[in-house]
Amino acid sequence: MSPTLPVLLAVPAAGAAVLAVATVSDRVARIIGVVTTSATLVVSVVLAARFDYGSGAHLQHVVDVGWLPALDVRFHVGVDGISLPLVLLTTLLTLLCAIHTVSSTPEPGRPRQLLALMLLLEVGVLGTFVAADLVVFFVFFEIVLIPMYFLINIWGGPGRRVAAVKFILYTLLGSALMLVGFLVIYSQAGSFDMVALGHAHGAHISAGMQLLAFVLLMLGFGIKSPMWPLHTWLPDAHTEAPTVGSVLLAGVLLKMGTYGLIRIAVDEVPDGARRVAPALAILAVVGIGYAALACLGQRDLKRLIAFSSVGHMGFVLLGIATLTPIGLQAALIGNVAHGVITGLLFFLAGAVKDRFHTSDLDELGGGLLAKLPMTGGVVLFAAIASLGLPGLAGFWGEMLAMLGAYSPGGGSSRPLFLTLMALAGIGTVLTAVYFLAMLRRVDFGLVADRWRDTAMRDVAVADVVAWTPLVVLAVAIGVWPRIVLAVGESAVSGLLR
Amino acid sequence: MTGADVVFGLLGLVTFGAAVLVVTARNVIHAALWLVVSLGGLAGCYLVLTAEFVAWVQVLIYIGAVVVLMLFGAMLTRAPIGHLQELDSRNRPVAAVAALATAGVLGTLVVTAFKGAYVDIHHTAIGDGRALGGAVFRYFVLPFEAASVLLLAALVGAIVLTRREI
Amino acid sequence: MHLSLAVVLSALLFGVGVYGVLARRNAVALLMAVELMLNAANLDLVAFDAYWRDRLHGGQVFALFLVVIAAAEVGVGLAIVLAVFRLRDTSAVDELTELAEHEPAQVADVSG
Amino acid sequence: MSHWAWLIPALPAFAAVVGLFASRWLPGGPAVPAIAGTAGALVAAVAALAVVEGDPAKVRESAVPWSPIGGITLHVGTRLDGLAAVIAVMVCVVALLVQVYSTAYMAGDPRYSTYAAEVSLFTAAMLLVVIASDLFELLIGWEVMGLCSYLLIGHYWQTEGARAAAVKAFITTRIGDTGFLFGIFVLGVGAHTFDISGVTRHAAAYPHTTVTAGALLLLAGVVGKSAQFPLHVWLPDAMAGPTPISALIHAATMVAAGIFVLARLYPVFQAAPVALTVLGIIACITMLGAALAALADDDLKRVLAWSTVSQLAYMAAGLAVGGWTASVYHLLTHAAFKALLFLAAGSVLRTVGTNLMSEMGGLWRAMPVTSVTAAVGALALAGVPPLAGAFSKDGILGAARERGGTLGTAVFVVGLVTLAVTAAYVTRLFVRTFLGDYRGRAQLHESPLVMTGPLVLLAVFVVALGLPVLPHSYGVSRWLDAPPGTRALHVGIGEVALTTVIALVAIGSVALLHRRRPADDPVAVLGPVARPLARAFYVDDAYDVALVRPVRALARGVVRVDSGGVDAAVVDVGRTAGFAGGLLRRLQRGNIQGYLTGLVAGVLVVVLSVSLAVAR
Amino acid sequence: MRLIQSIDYAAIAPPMIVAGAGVVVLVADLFVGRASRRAVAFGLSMAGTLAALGTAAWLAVGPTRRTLCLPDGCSYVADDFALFFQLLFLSVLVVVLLLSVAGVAQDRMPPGEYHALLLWSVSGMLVLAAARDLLGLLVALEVVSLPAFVLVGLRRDDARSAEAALKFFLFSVVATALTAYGIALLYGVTGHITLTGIADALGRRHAHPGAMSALAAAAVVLVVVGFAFKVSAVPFHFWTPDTYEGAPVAIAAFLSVASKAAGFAGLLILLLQGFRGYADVWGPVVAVLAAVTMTVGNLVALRQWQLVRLLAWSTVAQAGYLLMPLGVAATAGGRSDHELHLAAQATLTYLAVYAAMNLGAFACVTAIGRRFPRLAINDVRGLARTSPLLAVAFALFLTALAGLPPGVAGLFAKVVVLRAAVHGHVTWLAVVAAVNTVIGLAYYLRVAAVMFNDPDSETAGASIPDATRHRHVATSAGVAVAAVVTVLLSVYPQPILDWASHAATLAVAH
Repeated sequence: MSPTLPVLLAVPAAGAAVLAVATVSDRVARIIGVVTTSATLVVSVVLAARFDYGSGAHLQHVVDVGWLPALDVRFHVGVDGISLPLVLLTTLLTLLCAIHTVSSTPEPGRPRQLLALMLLLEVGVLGTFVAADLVVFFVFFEIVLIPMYFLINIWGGPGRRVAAVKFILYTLLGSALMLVGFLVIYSQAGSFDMVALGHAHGAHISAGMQLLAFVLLMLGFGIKSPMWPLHTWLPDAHTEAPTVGSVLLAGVLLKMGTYGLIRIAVDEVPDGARRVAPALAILAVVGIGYAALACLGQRDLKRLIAFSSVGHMGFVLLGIATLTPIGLQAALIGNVAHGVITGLLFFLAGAVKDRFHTSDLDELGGGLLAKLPMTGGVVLFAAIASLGLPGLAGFWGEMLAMLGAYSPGGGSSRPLFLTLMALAGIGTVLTAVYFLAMLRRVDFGLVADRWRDTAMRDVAVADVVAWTPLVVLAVAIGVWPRIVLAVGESAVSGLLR
Repeated sequence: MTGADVVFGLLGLVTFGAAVLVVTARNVIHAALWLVVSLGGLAGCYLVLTAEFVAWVQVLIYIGAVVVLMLFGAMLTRAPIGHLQELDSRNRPVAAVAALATAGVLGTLVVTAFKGAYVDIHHTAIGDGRALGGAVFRYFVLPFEAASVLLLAALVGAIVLTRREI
Repeated sequence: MHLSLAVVLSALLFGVGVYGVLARRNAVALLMAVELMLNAANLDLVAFDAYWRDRLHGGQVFALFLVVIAAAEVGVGLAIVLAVFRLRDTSAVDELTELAEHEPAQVADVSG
Repeated sequence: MSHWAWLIPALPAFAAVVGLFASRWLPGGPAVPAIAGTAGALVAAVAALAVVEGDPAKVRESAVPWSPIGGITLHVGTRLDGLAAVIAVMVCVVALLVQVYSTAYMAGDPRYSTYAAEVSLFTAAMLLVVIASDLFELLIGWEVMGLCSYLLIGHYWQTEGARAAAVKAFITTRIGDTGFLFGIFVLGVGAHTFDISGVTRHAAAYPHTTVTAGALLLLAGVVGKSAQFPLHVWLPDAMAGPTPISALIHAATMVAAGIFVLARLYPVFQAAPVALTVLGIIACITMLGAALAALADDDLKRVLAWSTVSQLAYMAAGLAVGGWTASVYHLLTHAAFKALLFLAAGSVLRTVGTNLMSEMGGLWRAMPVTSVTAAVGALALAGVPPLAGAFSKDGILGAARERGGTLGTAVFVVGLVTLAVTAAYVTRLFVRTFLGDYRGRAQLHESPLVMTGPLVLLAVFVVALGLPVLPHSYGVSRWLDAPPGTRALHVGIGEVALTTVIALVAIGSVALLHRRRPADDPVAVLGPVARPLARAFYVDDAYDVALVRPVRALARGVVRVDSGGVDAAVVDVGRTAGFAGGLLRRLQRGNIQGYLTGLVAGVLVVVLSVSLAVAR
Repeated sequence: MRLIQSIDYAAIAPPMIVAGAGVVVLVADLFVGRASRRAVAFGLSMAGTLAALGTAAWLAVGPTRRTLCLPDGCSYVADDFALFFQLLFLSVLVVVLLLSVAGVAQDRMPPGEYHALLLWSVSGMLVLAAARDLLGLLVALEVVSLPAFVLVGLRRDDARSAEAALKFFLFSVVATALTAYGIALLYGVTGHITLTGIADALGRRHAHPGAMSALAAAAVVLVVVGFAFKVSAVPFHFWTPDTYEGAPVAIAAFLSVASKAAGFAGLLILLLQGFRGYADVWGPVVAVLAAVTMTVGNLVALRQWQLVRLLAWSTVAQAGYLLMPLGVAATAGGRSDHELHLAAQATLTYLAVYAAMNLGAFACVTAIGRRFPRLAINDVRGLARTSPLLAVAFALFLTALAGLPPGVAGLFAKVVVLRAAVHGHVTWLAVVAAVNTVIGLAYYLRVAAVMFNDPDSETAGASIPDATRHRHVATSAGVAVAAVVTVLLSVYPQPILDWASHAATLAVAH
């Protein structure tokens, strides 16, 4: 019984409660926000430091107490090699978002409420990643919705209301179906405990029920991920969300979908997974190509990045669909890499929008490197990282997903997966195409006449503080991927036992 | 076919005919009067079925109280005394269909279920006041007590709604 | 006697009552139709009581209570009808459509 | 003993980081770390050369576990042998000269510090490819080079041409790289390791289809990087970058990487004869086609670019016919004379301010050093002995002739024809640029010493590199050991004679044409044939029609489908719900009789259905 | 044989106390001065309610008491099931009394009569939950309804109130007539008027000819109508929005929570005890009605612009979720004791949570209504600025109704009913419900979002009534009580789950 995880959840929760209740000044609110998120990061680092990497397949720092015996629900939490990187990613990104809020709070201000919602969001995400009971997982999964809704609805762009509603309704549809999937598992296996269910590995669940459960879970997690064609909430949400909202949405919220797919769907209804995997893989690859083409036709920077998320998560989904250790590793590192890189991209898009008051590619005109050399340089770096250049974080997820597809598991058809691998390869080319096209339009070229005489600040201190860790991580993970992959290695093979 | 059948049949005809007139009369007062006839016919039916006490209660409460109340109600609301089209709503065709369907479905169900069932009215336990009083107090005290609250509430409720000042 | 006679009469009365309830627009006339429906139930109860030779006289007792219920309902019902009449000057039920699915503008006008 | 080999790529990489982030605080500016890093790498590379000398076939490996990737563990480390050491030295030399040359060439450029850092990174990436012990490690260098070429080609991003060329270079090579990645998959999964040694050791043990597929897929990457048909289109456009970069790309990095990888993974290709045949065919097409394109282009740098494409095809052809040593040797000699030619061209361009030969001519008077060194490079390219290019090319042709068969004969014949064309376009280039009368309006002057110095040095190299093949010389084999089943470097006297005659005849004919009409372009004699040559056989136009436009149209279509189809479907579902709510509201008109009708109807329906169901 | 049934007065104490309190309130009303009438009526009612609550709690810890017994069963059983409901009704009454304070004063309703009628209606509910024979159920149902008609019409100078009362009344009497006719037919089929007798007879279904079974099935449906009307299940829901809109808000709250719960008490008793033998008949009907009810309620609620009507349609939708667990009887596997027990437990749990959150929502509407009598959704724009606590509480209740955190109680409730449905193999129904939660969220969230958004520029100039002037202690207390209970249920719903599980033993008692 280790108190680390309860503390991990309690710190941001307490911060959120304090910010929600106490009417403090904006300055104090920002300090509380940064302090709380820093403390949470520290707790998560302690968690990582005291993690036994030798047995990453087992839940550690477990807390398992009875909660609702009438529902067979226990407050059971723990971390293993799959969840630990995501926990760290979450605490880091939230801290960076809090720091970003210090330098610029989106309209209409009210940083106290903004930070309270962010902290609540963090509680939900962290809880989702550490939950070891389906109902606890579900509760945390749902906690995220309302804060994100209000983040978009209050602090978003002109179309925020519609986008926020679309976001929450669509994702709620997913989680509601997911809940039904959980209950199907429960009704068959008689337990909500993820450890026990993972241990049983689908025993006691008939093939038909596994199929039903997996399809329901796939829809639920697929909407969150987002999986083509269930992605349409995402571009709107990202386009309208404030910078911190976009960062958290892309950086951690989407991961909840793919994490759940690995942790719950693949582990607990493996037979269903085997039967649906080809379909999942096809959807994933269609998503990759579709997103790339959609990006190529975008006019808006944030929308473009949002669509690129669809493509990247397509690789993660493809990795999962291969049902191989390599594929699941691809999903894990793909999750982390996407969180880091797309988080960075959204910070940058936010910075651009902050300076130019538009994210329309035509209106921006180009010449960012000339106008704001530092920002432009980081944009260049982030775009290159995002297109999967070997040596940077994004590469490993894409590469391993395709490597997984090269020899798929679960008895899937190899010719099909080889075809999908090839298509995914074409997808990587198209990904490069649209990112380079974006750079060509935004970063390079001459500064548009309308901006030539506008004075602009290149980077603020808070920007440097927020961006640097992400840049460093993108390089570090790219060069030394074992900091993510070694953590999950034993855990993923456990999942596919 | 026994005498009871004949008597019941005739009473039934009267009851049914009067009931039809209750819902078709152009005049509320007439409708109320036809209601008296119909309910009276029913009281006769009860007598044939040896339910004496129910029959008398029917006469006393329904014909003596309820219908009188309705007549008052009709007059207080200055309902059209003369023949007026407005007594029926435009819903009449629908109502006719619904009524026919209801009667048809229910009738078919009961007829097929009780085909050939026979009531031996000479060997029934006669439902006189003593028998029913005994039954109520021996077996149905709870509804009785609840009914007292019901009537009290009805009384208070009717008063509070119609009283002008508070 | 044949039970069918009683139950058929009951079904017919119930049908007539349904017709009245759906076709009459005067609230008092509508109440009368309801009474017909309740009486149809009573007739069944009494007939079945005789049919089953119920020693408890469940059917007849039930019928008595239904009469009481009907009386109470009529009392309150007429009071409500009078209240409606006092405030609206009508007892036609199909004219009472202020409470319905209206669009905001319409009701905004009504409430000023 | 070779644990320090990682320093070879690490020093320039470190220099790149320092140059990018810290150069403004360094005394001496960005050039210092750039030159120092490259020089350091050169020292290390020379040391490596010393280590491998005498026993070039021995592989000196040093690797550490890198990362587990779901069942397989990757290792990262260095792999040093003769090939790696020789190429590393070549890369370092060219890179160092380019860095030095650039200090003058790029003087005054506002983004010189980024430029220098990018060149350092470029060098580091190439060196990583050279000494990588793992295929993914190699891939990192391979792709980072792509990135650097993208950045450097696009250095003048104010101009539309540079932006377009940069993107084109990256995308074209990336297409090939995707195949390369899949090739790595095939070989790595087949061998259960991604170590280069493991894969090459396992080469003979692969099932035939596996190794063929793997080799062909690798070939895709090579074709992209080394600008072979059909992925050659990026290289001529890449001339939009600064000229030293062209020298770097064409001589030492990027395009050389493709040939290097072929040589490095040669056992795999030996196990897949089909792949070698394909390589040979591609090489023949590229060799001649590029040379013909070079013949008609008016742009000085583009001519040189086409010549690179053509010369790389020679190397590829050499590898296809088993002339491993000759090809690697040609890679070295080509690096020397092509770097020389490009730097000379840079010197010219900086002076005349244009790329077009029609606006040059007669420069030899004003720029004697440039002219003479350029002449050395040109003769080497044309294949005139005893200059470097002649012997290495003859080695390849000799290997082809020796191999015989259809492929060998084809390579030999096409090689000879190309040789003639090459000599012709080189002569045309030289006479149009340096001889005759000046056709432009710029103020002519010789370039400064930092620029001419490297030219002279390279000219010396060009001469010196021809020496090892001469009888009783020091010998290539001390550093390059031909793998089993390949032909050692051997230059037959017959080939030398034949090629020399052909080259001289071609040179003479063009010179004659020039002498007859000094003001005209010699290519004019070809008449209408010149036009398709100048347009490089319309390959770019074909790609535009077959790929670029369809993808753009598809992208527009997807955007339309996404908002009008996929998203609209979702929105419509929402609207439908609202609409259904509106319809259902209509049942709630306020009329109690309507409500009661609903009640009775509902009850009737339920009663009817249950009684029917039960009665049944 | 004794002439009168023996009575265990302790067992029937709660309804007696409440009914008696009603009489006392009415009598006291005659003797106190005009100024203190409201306070006296409220105080006496609250005292009676709390006394009854105490008694019920005392009964709950003691053994099960049965009284008014017949040879084949007792008319009144104060078992866990009955006491679950009785405590629920009485707790609801406490909040409704608090909410009534403002309305009675504002609408100048006669306090004595108002409170007396309210207490009597609740006394009917208390009896209903414990009654175990048909006649008792029917009369108790009337005792519930009849005072409610009057209460709805008690805003005596508002025509809308009278119209609401008339609609409610007419709909109710027709439903009662259908139920009565159904009881008569059931009596004809079985020859019994007691629930146990009917249950036994229906259980021997194989002995009946097909025609008789068909009639019995029809009768079962007809009997259920009277209770389905109470719970506002489609198509017996038409009265609901109009009545709620016209009624005093506190009474609308009362109808939507207590009255609906009473309907469910009756439904559970009838379906699980009386008509268990026909579970294959009513099971599919309930399942389909549940699906239709939640869908219709949610869809129409999407198009509402007024808070009370919105909540009215939302209660229709919620009735669907409440009915859903009983739909498990549609499948053979779902008709086992275990599944039906789970289903009953789910419905009871949901009812308890629903009571807290829906009452809370109505309490907030009451508070809002003091400032914005029209209660249009757009009126509450920017409420979070002027009354942050009220806005937060309302948002809590709305999210709970939607089944989302921070209203975790609602989420648990949804989990419980869905669990029962999935466990009972009506997964399709669970999927329908899952989709419905999305529709539901759309309109709950619209209200919540409006509160937290800044006023639009065009309305910003309009004067927002002063928040403090309209604050009302009793209403605030009502909001607070509901909020505390909702939060408690969010954090630790285990007691309710346990208790519902005990109460649901009714489902397995034959």
